[in-house]
Amino acid sequence: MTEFDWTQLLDYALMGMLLAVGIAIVRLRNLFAAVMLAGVYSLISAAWFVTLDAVDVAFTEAAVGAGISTVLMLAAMLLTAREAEPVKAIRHWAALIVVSVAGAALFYAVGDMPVYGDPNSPANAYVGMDYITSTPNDIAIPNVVTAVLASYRGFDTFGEVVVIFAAGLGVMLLLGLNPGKKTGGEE
Amino acid sequence: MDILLLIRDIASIALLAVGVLFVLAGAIGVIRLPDFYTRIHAAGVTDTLGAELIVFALMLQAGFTLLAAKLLLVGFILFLTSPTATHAVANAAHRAGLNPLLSRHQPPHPRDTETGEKS
Amino acid sequence: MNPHLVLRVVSKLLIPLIVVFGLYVHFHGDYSPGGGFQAGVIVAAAVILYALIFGIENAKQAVPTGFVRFMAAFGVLLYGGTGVATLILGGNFLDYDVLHPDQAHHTGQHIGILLVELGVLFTVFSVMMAIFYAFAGRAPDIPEGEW
Amino acid sequence: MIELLAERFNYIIVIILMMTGLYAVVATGNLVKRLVGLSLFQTSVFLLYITIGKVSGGQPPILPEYSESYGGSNAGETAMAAASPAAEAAEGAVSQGEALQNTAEAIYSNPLPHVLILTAIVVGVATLAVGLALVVRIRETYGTIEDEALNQADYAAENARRSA
Repeated sequence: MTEFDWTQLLDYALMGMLLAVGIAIVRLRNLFAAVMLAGVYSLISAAWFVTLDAVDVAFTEAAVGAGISTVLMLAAMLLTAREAEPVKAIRHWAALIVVSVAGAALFYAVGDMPVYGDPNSPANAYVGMDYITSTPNDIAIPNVVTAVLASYRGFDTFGEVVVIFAAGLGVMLLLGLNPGKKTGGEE
Repeated sequence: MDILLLIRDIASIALLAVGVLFVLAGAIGVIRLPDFYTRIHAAGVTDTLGAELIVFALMLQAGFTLLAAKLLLVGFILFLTSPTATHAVANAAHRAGLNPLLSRHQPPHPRDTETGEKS
Repeated sequence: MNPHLVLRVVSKLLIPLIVVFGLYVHFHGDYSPGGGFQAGVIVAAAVILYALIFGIENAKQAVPTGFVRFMAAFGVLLYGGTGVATLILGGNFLDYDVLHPDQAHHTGQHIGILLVELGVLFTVFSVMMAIFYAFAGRAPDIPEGEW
Repeated sequence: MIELLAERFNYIIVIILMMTGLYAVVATGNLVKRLVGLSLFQTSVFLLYITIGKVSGGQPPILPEYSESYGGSNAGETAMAAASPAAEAAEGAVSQGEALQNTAEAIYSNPLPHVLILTAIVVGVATLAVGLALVVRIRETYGTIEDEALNQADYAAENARRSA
């Protein structure tokens, strides 16, 4: 451990907020409040992404998680129900057991994970850093994330775009696109 | 030149401090105030004045650069959106039929003071 | 007086700004955070804001459902077409360097990334709009006094 | 032990957040609330990836060609230079590449998780929309979105079919 990094205090504060909001979401029965808090959760995690240097991700998370998905969940909630039934005691305990077993298993593995911010961890040492050193010569654009997204891993992104398209098709098939008054009548 | 820089720093620190103070006041208000309308009154301060002052302080630090122009845009958008959001929320609550809490700090009604003591 | 007067005035001012910002995010994605995904979502958010404030029917006249349906497929096609174009020009699939003879400055990469991100922008924008229309078209009309 | 955990605080918090989402998925019978829990879980997984990619003292992975000058003039010039199909471009390109590499001494966070998560977020909202669409259709067919009520409706329909 070198000297204490004061910016970690920001991390701790954001993590505390995330925990509080997450537990509040689980405990709330009012779906409207739960959905709005899910948007808040996304926004806080976007703030944490900024401190973790992932500006592109933070941008996307703020636009998608706090914007679009909240609107979608609100629309779905309007169409379904406003209030969730209370959790039965047996289900509560069963879920708690499942969660503690899974959590304990994951917790057991924490010791083998690389230290937070370790530049020599397997994830950081090889291909990721290669992208940074080779982007100026291969692609010649400053934003490495865009370079990797669109050029180095363009094939992956193509797949993602097709997945998004397929998801949109699925929603259109399930709910219909509901063209306006001009073209379509009532069903 | 150094004097100018010093003045700039002091001004931006003062703006930051006042902005943070307003944010803190808003946060305390949201927790402490009794009902929805007073709470949103406090929350509006956080969004509008506190954030705006902090943006101005950062603009002073940035000097005449593109960054300052971007911050100006952020300030402009905040200036437009946060009062609108506060208004929309309060308006929605009012139209949904939520009445302001008037009982706790209400002055005694004149009729009561006429008829007798209500201690 | 219209109860949403303030909202309408401010959103009329804001929606063009949001769309311009979305386009800035897209075309400046090489130099600063941003790209097709974010830009598509931001532009879609602008249209959704318009729909929430001025009504779904008005939004459907501005961005018709047929346009949305076409653009969702067109974005994927543009992405795939860029890859096929590089194949035809003699490179590998999605190897943008062949798109422009100026190999030294990697101008081809710039063009290719812009085209591909444009495809992403179209698809993400249209799919978000399609999803929103699908949900909002089903919602019971909220009476004016309810929200 | 304490130090080991303190250096890996991000994993601990991410695990707790994940388990919060998992609890919501397992315990609640309301389908919309389950999807909310699922998106909670999803965001926690994103946090896990991004915290792994963080390098201490690092910067966002945007090379200094742009961030050197906030005035943007530098970036504009480079873009123009890159766009001009000049004949002597080869030499310029080499020097430009060297300049970029020389200034790229700073530490950057790992861009690879950012790319993966960036696309995953947008795909996540698209698939969430599919889930919500299914829930809406279930509600239209059964009139409820609580899973036990759904099971009972299914059993009742099955029994009615058998007895008929």
